[in-house]
Amino acid sequence: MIDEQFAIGNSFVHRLDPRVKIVVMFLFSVVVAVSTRFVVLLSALALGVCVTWLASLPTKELLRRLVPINIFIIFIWFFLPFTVEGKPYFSVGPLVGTHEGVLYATQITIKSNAIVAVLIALVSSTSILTLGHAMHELRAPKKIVHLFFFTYRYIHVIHREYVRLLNAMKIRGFRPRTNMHTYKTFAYLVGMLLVKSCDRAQRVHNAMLCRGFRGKLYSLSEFSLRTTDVISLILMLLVILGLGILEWTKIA
Amino acid sequence: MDKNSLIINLEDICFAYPGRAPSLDKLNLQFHQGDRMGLIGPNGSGKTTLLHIIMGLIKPSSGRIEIFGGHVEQEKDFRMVRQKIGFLFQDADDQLFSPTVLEDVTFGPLNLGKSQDEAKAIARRTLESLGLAGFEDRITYKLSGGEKRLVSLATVMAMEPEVLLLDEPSTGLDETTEKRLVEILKSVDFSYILVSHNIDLLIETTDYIGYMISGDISVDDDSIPHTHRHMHKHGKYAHKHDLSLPDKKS
Amino acid sequence: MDKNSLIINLEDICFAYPGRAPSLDKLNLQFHQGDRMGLIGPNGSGKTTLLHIIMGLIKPSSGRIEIFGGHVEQEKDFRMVRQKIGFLFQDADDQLFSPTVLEDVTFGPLNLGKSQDEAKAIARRTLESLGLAGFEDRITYKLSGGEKRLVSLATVMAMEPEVLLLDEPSTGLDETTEKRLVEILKSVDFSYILVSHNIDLLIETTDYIGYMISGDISVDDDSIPHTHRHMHKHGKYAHKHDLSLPDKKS
Amino acid sequence: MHISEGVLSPSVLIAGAVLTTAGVAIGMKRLDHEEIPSMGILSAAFFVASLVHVPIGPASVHLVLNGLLGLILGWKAFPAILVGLALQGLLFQFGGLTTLGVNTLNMALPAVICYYMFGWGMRVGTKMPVLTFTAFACGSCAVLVSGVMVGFSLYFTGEAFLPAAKLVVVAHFPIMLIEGVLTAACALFLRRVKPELLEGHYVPKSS
Ligand SMILES: Nc1ncnc2c1ncn2[C@@H]1O[C@H](COP(=O)(O)OP(=O)(O)OP(=O)(O)O)[C@@H](O)[C@H]1O
Ligand SMILES: Nc1ncnc2c1ncn2[C@@H]1O[C@H](COP(=O)(O)OP(=O)(O)OP(=O)(O)O)[C@@H](O)[C@H]1O
Ligand SMILES: [Mg+2]
Ligand SMILES: [Mg+2]
Repeated sequence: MIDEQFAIGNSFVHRLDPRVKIVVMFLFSVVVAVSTRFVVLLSALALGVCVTWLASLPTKELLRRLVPINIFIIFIWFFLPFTVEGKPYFSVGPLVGTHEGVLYATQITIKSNAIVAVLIALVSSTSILTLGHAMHELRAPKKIVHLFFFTYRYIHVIHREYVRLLNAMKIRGFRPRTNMHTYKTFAYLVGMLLVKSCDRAQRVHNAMLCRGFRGKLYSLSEFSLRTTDVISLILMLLVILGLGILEWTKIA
Repeated sequence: MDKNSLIINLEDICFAYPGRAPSLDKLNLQFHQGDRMGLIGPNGSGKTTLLHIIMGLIKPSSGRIEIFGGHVEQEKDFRMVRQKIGFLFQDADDQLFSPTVLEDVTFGPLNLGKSQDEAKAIARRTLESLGLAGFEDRITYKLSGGEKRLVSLATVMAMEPEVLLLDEPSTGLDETTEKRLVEILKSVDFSYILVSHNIDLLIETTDYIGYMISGDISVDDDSIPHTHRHMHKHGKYAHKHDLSLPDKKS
Repeated sequence: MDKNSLIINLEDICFAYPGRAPSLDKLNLQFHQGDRMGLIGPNGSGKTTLLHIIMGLIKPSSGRIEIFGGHVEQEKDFRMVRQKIGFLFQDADDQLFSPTVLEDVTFGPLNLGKSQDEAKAIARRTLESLGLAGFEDRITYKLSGGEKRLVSLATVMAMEPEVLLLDEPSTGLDETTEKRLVEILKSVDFSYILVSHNIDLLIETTDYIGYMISGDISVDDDSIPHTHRHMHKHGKYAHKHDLSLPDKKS
Repeated sequence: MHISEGVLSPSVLIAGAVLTTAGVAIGMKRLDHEEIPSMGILSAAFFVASLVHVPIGPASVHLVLNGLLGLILGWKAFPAILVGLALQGLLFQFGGLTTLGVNTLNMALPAVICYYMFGWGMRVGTKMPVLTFTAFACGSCAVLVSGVMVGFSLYFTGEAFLPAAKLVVVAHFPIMLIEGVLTAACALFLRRVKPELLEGHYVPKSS
């Protein structure tokens, strides 16, 4: 479950400098999130599709990953068309959907998918560890970066412990149902995970002390910008700038 | 059920963890009522995987599993399997999740639909039979490694299974606890499959040994009696092959 | 420092975990340069506790610790100790906390004030000496159990210690990896204390064995060479005491 | 509940980001460099716990546990949740960068509020019934406040979201109950097994 399928690959996007990817993804997300014009949003979506294509990600998996956000979007579709005031457009029973409402919901749908497509293409194509190192290079607070590393490192260990406990329950005939026995059992499971993690924290701390730990953490990371990275960065920045200009000057 | 009826019958089982080389590769296994089988093999040869397949914790990609004469495939088929086959995990000492020993041992019987009182009675009986009487209210988390292992065994035995699968039950145990485990295994009249890296343990507790290598088992029945003679220092310490060889005084 | 100088000298060490019976009880230990000491004893006899005391991870309630001739007591005294004594933990996942192997192996040297480049050079050299060249960029959590153990050893050796403390380094390893570990231990010229439940391993890798029981050690030096003769089934399988006895062909 | 990218208005996004930054800064200030490994491991435990699905009738919900997290971590809940959500975003695409602030705030602020409101019930010497009650209240209130905050995030984006916002809050009611029960049972477990965890001594520090 906690694997990074998309990080494996050797496309143009995979080889981009992770710092470039983060910067581009950040600016793109911000510009699109605040945009409202359809020209801008549609171009953004087109751009999103392009980047995912460039990253040559498996389509089925890609669509699967778009499901979570779109559940929320569908939820919104049940409301917005009816609650935004404006010209009546269609009706379902006593409810009247407005033209403006439908446009608003469409706008949100496009925005969401465009942003997440770019997120998947640029960020999920990078291993999480590389991203952590890139964040460090981009001067993210050190404490946060290290917290991120440790959390990520031990998610796997603790997840394995969790699966082990779950299997131990299963082989003893446990079936989750809606009852107190089930909730109590899950509470014990969570409690046990926390207790074990605490002990592990103690042991890891000891191991670090034995290796001379005095509160200072290090990261080894060296990225070097290649020409293609610089060119892509400039190109992408221009495109994002273009989107911004399109949004605020209302030309075209 | 007659003595030698087939309990576990695996045919051409294949399994691979995602993105890995196959862990089990067209594996066949016949296990009969009354058998005490040992299983040995290098790290990563698929021993644990095999036991997980039998318990239905992972599903094979191909092949056929028959247990107690019936074909098992779905999760609900395996529910029955798990009542009749008890499984002691490789890391048995971290499979306890309840605050107290009694709660942990009653967990299985309760899931099988026993009442609280029945479950407690079973738990007490099981604990006693393993020499753990008086452990009921101990906090599982605070037990020592060896005690945890024995309590884990109790949690499994409380389900009153007909067969036991034991995945390296003796790792990390000292000789005393290991000996106690061996005594328990010898005294119960379960059929079992015992995985271990310790050949002496296997020789002592099992009737025949399967050798697992890269996802398949070869059972070698021509156990050739042979003689070693050796000499070593530290003769004063009790040491494992002294205990494990019934005919050492020959 | 001459060959037989006293490295670790523990006098009357007592220690108890809060609310427990004493784990160490007036323990005395003398460990000299060049010694290869084995330590065996039942679960809970205090072996791990003893190693933690030496590393200063827990503080004794009474008694005197001298390491490399100096009295150590404060946290800052132990900083020096930890540079010279390497400690291999029981669980490799505790020891490998960095994302990649290289980062983990350089962690120690960096803490000792080495520059990034020096640290990397040391790490590469250490990995290579353990046959782990090419592992630099592997993700630690994706290593197999045996690889994790060997990389853990590399992280400790990269600190270039003079003494190693090894807490059950072979649990859960198969014979191949165990043998590799034994080869490594035999080839390095460290002094070390090795804790294990496996007497064969201890006999092969250490010069003398301490027996720990309820918080105290008794060292028995009169290793009496003696002969066993025994016979057993399954002679076809490679088995441990074949490998572990240098004079088995006698 | 996570709010997807592209839904909220810029002002809500900015407010969320600013407040989260402040919360994380406070949390990080209380966190020594030395404690970071331990905190990371504990955050990982909460991350894994939040993957647990518990059945409720025919459906199943995953745990939030921000009440329990608040009880144990206090202000440090902010960085823990921030990192947890970032990882969820990266691994499962549950959220993105622009909503990270709001989503963190919606989960972490209730955790901190509940810590101040109910944390006293976990201290040494409180009676079992008191402990059970405060833990239950903590678990359920944290989820309720989260639900209300998600509702307000939507409402502040536009009046048109009001009915959706109300439904979001209502949808949190059954989860509240489950979280309350689980938090209480978990607190009782920890009290018996490792009480120091509830009393703030969960991270090793060298003397
Ligand atoms: N959860 C997992 N995810 C991916 N690969 C796994 C997992 N568990 C085991 N494997 C791999 O499957 C193979 C078989 O593993 P298995 O645990 O069955 O071996 P084993 O014979 O039990 O070894 P050991 O003696 O170390 O217990 C190994 O290559 C191992 O790396
Ligand atoms: N963190 C702890 N808190 C309380 N008691 C502990 C703790 N660690 C160990 N003990 C207890 O201290 C005693 C000595 O434990 P220790 O771990 O040193 O034994 P050991 O010889 O290493 O055993 P093993 O062979 O199982 O590793 C045991 O009784 C154990 O229960
Ligand atoms: Mg195994
Ligand atoms: Mg130990």
